[in-house]
Amino acid sequence: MGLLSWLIFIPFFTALAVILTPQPKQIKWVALIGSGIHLLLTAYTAIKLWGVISQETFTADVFAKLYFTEQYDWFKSLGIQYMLGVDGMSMAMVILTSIIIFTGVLASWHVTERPKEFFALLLVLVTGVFGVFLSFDLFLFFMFYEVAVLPMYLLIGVWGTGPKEYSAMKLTLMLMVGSAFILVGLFALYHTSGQGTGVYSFNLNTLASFEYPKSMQAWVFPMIFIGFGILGALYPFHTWSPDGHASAPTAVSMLHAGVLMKLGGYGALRIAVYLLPDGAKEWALFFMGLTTINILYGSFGAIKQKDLKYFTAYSSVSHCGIVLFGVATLNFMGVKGAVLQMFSHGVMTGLFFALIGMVYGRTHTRMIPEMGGLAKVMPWLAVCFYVAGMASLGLPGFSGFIAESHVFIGGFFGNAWNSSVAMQVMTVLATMSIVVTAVYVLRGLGKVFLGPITDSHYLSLTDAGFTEKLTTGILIAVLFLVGVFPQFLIKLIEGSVLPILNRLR
Amino acid sequence: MSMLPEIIIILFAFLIIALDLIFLDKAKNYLVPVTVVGILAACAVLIFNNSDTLMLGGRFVSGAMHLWLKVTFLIATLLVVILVPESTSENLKNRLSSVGEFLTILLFTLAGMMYLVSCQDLVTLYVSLELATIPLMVLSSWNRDDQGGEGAIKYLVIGALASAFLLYGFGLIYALSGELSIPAIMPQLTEGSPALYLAAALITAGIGFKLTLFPFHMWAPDAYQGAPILVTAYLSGASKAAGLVVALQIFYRLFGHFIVDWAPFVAVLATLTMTLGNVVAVLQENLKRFMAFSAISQAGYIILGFLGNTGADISAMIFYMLVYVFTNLAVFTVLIVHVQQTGKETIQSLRGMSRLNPGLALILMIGLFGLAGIPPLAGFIGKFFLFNVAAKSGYYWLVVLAVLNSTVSLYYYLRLVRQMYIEVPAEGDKPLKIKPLTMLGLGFVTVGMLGLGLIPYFYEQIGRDAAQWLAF
Amino acid sequence: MSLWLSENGLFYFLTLVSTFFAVLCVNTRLILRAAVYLMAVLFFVAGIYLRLGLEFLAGIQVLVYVGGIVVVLVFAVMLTHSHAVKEEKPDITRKIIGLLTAGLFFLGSWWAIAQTPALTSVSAELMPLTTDIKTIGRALLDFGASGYVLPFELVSLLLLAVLIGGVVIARKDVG
Amino acid sequence: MNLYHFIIFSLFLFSVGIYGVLTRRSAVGILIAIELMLNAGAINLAVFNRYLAPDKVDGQIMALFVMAVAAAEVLVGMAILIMLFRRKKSVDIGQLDILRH
Amino acid sequence: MHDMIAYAWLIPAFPFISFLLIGLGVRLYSQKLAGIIATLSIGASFACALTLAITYFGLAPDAEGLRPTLVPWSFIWVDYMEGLRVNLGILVDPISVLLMVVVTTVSLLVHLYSMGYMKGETGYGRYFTWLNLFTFSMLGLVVAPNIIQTYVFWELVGASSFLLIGYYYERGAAVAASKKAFIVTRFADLGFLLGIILLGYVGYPLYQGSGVEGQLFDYTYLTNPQNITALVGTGFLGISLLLIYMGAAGKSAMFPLHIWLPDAMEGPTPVSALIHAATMVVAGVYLVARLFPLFSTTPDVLEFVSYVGLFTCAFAAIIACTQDDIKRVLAFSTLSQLGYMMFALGLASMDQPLGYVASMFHLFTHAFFKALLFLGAGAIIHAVHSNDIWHMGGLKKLMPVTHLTFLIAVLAISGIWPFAGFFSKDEILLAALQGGKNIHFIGGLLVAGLTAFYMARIYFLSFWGSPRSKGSSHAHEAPLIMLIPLCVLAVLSLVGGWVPFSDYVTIGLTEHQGGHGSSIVPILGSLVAILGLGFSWFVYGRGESARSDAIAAKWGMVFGWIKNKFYMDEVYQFITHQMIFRFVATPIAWFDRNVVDGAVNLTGWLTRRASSIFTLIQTGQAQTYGVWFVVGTGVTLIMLWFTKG
Repeated sequence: MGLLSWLIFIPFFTALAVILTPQPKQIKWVALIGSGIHLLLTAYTAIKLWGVISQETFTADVFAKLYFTEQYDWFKSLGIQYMLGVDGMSMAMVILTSIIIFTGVLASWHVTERPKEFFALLLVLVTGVFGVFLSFDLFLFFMFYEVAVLPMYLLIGVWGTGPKEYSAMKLTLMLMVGSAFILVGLFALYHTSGQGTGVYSFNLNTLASFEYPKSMQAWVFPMIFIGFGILGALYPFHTWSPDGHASAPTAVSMLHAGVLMKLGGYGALRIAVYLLPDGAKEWALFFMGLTTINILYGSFGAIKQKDLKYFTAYSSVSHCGIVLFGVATLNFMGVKGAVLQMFSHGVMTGLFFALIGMVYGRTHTRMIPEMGGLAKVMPWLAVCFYVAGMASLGLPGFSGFIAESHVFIGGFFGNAWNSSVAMQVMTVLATMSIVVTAVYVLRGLGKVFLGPITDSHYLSLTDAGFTEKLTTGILIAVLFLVGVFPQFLIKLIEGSVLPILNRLR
Repeated sequence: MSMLPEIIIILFAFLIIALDLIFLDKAKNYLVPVTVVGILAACAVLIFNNSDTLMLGGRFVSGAMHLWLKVTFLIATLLVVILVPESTSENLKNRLSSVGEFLTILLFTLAGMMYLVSCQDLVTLYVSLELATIPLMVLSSWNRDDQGGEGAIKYLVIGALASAFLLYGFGLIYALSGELSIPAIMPQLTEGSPALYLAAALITAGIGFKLTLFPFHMWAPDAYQGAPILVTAYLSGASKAAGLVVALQIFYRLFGHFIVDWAPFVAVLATLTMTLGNVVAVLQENLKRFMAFSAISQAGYIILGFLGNTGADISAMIFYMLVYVFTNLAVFTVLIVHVQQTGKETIQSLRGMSRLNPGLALILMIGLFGLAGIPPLAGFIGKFFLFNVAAKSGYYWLVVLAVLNSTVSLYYYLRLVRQMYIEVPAEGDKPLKIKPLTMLGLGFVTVGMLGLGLIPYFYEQIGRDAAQWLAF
Repeated sequence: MSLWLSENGLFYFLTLVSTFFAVLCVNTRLILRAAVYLMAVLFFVAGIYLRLGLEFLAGIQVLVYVGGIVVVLVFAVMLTHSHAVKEEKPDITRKIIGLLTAGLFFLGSWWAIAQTPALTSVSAELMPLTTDIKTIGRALLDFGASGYVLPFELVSLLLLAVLIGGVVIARKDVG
Repeated sequence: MNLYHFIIFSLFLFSVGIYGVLTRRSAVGILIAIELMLNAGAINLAVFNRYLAPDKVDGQIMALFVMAVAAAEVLVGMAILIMLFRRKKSVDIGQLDILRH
Repeated sequence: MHDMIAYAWLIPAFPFISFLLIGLGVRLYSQKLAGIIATLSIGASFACALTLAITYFGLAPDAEGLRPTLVPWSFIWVDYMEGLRVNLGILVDPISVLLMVVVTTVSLLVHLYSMGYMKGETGYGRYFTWLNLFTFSMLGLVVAPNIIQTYVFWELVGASSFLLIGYYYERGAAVAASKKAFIVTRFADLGFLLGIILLGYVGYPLYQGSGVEGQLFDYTYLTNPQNITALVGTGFLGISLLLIYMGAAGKSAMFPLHIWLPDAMEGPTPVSALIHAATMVVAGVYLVARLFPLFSTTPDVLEFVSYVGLFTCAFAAIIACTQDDIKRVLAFSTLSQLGYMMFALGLASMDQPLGYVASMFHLFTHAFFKALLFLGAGAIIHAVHSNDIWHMGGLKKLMPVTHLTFLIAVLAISGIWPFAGFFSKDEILLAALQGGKNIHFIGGLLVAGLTAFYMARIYFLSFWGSPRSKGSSHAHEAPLIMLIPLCVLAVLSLVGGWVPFSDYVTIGLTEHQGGHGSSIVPILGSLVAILGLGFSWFVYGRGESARSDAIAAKWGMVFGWIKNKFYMDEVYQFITHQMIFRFVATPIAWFDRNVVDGAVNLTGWLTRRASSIFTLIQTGQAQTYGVWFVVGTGVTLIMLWFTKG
């Protein structure tokens, strides 16, 4: 079992361990230790990778350079391999997921109803996510992708609140429809390149070596992009996200909004743009328009939301719109910004949902009008909410600004294949979202935390406990570190983004 | 002597009937173990001295490929036989009566199916097909109640109709080729005369009945619902596998090179079967009828394999059939235990099962996800390869439809999961007790569901054998 | 008149009569009468076989079909007291649909068969039969390439299985 | 009478059998119609053997087996009908529609 | 001495370290200690700033009298593209040193003052943490070597002012004010960001070819002449500078975006003193000054800047005369003085840099006397417990020191001879005259008069006459710790004017005190100031308020308009709440819930509908199944035949 296989299967073994632990009290500790070990291993891999990447230069190559690869034949007759590898982009995502699962376990410290199944399913979900980020054989990629989607149904259905069955069902079905489009795209790629070169294989780089005909790219690219876009909350397909997040328990919506929605962006970039450059050039403008709506629509939608979770869900729709917007710019800074935004928004939403979970745990209501003046009672949570809010509206000093500035500058600089005026108009529209974001963030925080205390028995509420302080502390530290010293992450990502852009030319 | 497995099965059938007659009640609880031993013996013989042989002057052929199909039948029957004791314990509501006869007839149909695989001429094909179908009509009215009778009658009427059509088709094939043995017919059928297409249509009707394809599937829901759940399991498992074997024999070996230009028709047939099966299953309440429609939709997925004509396509179908048998019988095992012990057949009756017996609920859930095609289960990998065949022959629209269908199927499978995991058990429900044999069966099946997909040996081996079989 | 006395006049007579009885058998409302008409049809078909020179087949036809199956059908009619009750009028729509389906099927198939030269252009006169009852017997039990011993055994299994099953189903509930 | 006439004769019998199956109210009537259809198949086989391959005997043998199978079908049909009759005192196929939708 | 420049990064570092120290740890243990540490850190950075100023200005200016711009220290922060690298660092040049000195001095004094003013407040530690954060971000903004770092700290300054305005978060008004401030400045920052991006987009192709060391966004690159001529060629420079000016206008509360400043008075008075008098609001002026070489190449933009400045100056002065709340008056006066600075900058050009020097000089002097005014007002409010000037009165005897320092500040701002205001305002008017901009000259003159009038008004109403409320009757002198800063500022307001400003801070050769009309301007200015003071004494001086009510009654409707700040707040309120929220946000929320969500639910409903239809096929009649069977075969035959192809 190589290093990367361990990275994928540690959560799975922890899940098994969780199932086998006798007393319920120990369960959360086992889960925590598991995810802790994983965090350490991720850190080790990241440093090791950083050591390698910082020496290399990536300007020329056209294929993704992979490190610590593991390659075993699986279904030889169909050219399917168990192929794992890591490059800058997937390493960043693995770091993000590892942090989110660690804090997610911490945030669900008080899950009392059937904790064994809860933690097991959560860890299985994360195994799927790690699998996606580390696998470079499209069959394996698709397999892990669906493994990541399915536990959501049970997690939301059993432990959720509000119309949980409805939103769990809607979420699962829409994501499965998404995977339907991706599957067809995969087949198109597999067979076209197979007939073309005679070599049938699902390996990403072998598929990339074939020059797909333009006509085929014209219909396969949108299909794959929309397939991933559904998970990445692309405009018309985002409706599952508000309901899904509102009904999901804290850790699940942390993982989902924080990590799973990034799968969409990652997949769109890694498969759609990487393998089908001409399709990307043709459709970039269309999707850029769609994502601009996505950004503004999400932020305007969040202004009038009554429920705190819907509020954050719409905000994450808007921020995920920025991710896909970055991808659609097909410009070096834009794409790099998209990956940065994936990372930074992942941490931000994780923090937001963790905090909402903590507030909900105390006030037992998520309705903004019902709450007010909580800062007096929970100063720590209020400060953390403020940091999360400021980070999400892109205050410099936090990772939000780095990512958004990349995307907006990239969008403005445009690319060689689309009319730069159209792109600039769209970028200006998208940049306006920073103002609208500021409006709804401050409105929301103002109503919940500031002003006089509305409800007398809120006075008795307690401030954050140790685990909560640890969770929020870690997440804020990450936001702050990336915000102030982004070079580590930028250098990590640049290496993997360059080949994608070189292929466009 | 490569006909040994079939002979063992038949001998054990007579052994059972003899034991039942001589020892009457005393032998009651020995019958099932003997049958299991018989089937396992047949399995052992089949697997361990499997060499390509021709017997009876070419009338009976047995090779590597046939091994896989026969193993599918044997396993399907074994898993049903294992569950017989579940249905015959005293305190049950609708207990299975006259177990001896039941097992004998089961073994006879099994023998019929195995001969179906190895037959080389139309007469044996027809007779073994009837041997594999008619006794099932008897079995489906074993409960001797109104529903059983009605289901059996419908099964009989449509079954007879189908066998008459099949017969008439074979007659026309005989007329056009003058031959009855399959290897001899293929070279004769050169140009596609209207009579040949009439024969093809008639035979397709016969196969459609057996495989429950769209216009010919009407009997299935009622027959599945009427029959005792044990027989329903057998019908949806082994009988459908037999249907596939007949289809393979005829479409590939009889009509051989015609299959290529039938692809559009097969595509339409697959779409209709899948869509109807899935869409109607959405609102079903009765478990058996629900599984009937699920089986119909699965048949729709399987015939996707007929869109291609290379070895890989056949291996995709056979692999998926093996996986389908494992997954379907995993689901049925749990349903059988549930239906027999609670007597209720509605989906609501599954309520809160995850709290009462988590193990069973988990296996049922894994089975349902297998049917819906969720990784890492073999169901997903099987479906992936089937869609791969359809994509290879350029039917991308069909792949989209197929995957959307499996999403709809996920919806109604999740209805069961919802009842088990999300709903609270009704008061008064007691946890179900499982016999050790069933436990063994469940373990075997679960390992099968996971192993078949992840371990590449099975698919690769079937692929090699299929290529070699086509050349036969 | 020469039509009737000529070589194939007998054929025409036999086929016409059997079709007449077949139509009657399907339309009578008394089940017992339908069984009798079926017997008549089978007899005349046996006549056709004789005329074609297939004596053994004609004998078996009479023995199995008329002697066995029709008798079983009569048993069925008696045991289900269908002979007493007159089958009530089937509603007209069911008849029309049945007629339409059967008629369309007939015409469709006829069109298909008529278009195929291999079947229509076969010469009318009958070649002398070189096979007789011995060849049928040998072929039936021959182990070789052209033998049918396998289906022979399988049919016996089928009948046995059906017998056992039938008994279990139809017996009074001994439990 | 040449082969073509025989085929049409057996086809007609077959179609009458279909008509019988689809319209008879009594289940026994349906069994009778099924026998008719199967017999039409047997005729078909016999006639093809006689006209197209007089030196071989395959068609007749298949016809024999068809008769045996037809016998089996009738037996099963009778058994089920008797069981049904005992319980419902009627064998009208129209009333047998508890299992639907 | 030289090493002091190398350690310039200590200046912003001190407040940052103390911010982290207090914020995370100290304030939880002892509030008082937090205050002390905060003040000490600002003191240390003040000391560094002073020594830096001395060493820097000690260096001999180069040939044309320009002082060197040095970037002693910087580290790579973000690497957008190979040409677009942004690093954070320190830039030392005349205006940045000037600003550093101003910011640190005022911040130190405000810290000292706050230790007294905020004593006993619950959030004492929190207050000092945010104050340190603010000082750090302001210093960061001032020393920024490139435009991106300016933007970064621009936002941080906006965020910390948001926190400080919303200090009394339990009061709804404070929360609303802080939110309004942040959103308005954020809107302006949008323009600023777009301006930067456009500048980058335009400049990048030129930069790439030129192979110049240093990065595109660095000021050293942007301000050196041959790059500028290249940039001018692109034609987009005007638009991007206009956008950047929009950011500056938002921060310095120029006319359309001024609404947040009066409301910002909700924050504690020392905050207003520091942020809304001396430092933050000046950032806009500083930015324009920093990019002045670029601005000078687009005269129409400068023209626009000057007219907006002038209008704001007049507009604010008129409103200030009618306000009752002492802090609102001071806020509008700041607006008006900012207007002065802006339009002075607008007048200047590379070859006539007097306006630039005058604006900087006025910034320098205004910081001190406006801070003094605010702190004085704070002392009064602290004593009288009310902001309304009509509750004050007769404090001359009760609070002698405050009275004296307040008087000095009033005289300074009115532009009376020995005080700082006179010199800086005089230079601005001189620059206007020399620049041939007569409208600005006359406007400036009139506003000077108005300034004198409304300042004298609040002076007379609060200190002269008899105490008009219980609070003011037994007001007592502010504690010593609050008085020291007042006195220091008073001295600075006095001395500030005499500093030979132009030979320190200048953009090109200026002949100081030269040029025509340099003599009549001071006379005219003082005359107008004295006139204003006299008129105000005439109206308010003698204690009874009858005369003021009479004027108010006579002007009636106009007076009402002006008092309500020309209903600008209501207009904005209408735009945001009615227009945006009601016609955009709610429809989108509704649209999302019903239409987009509805479409998804529709597919679910359709499937169930189809399911109920298809189940009807299973009629239960065996013979119907037979019909389906036979018809199915027929259809199969037809399909097979026609797809034979």
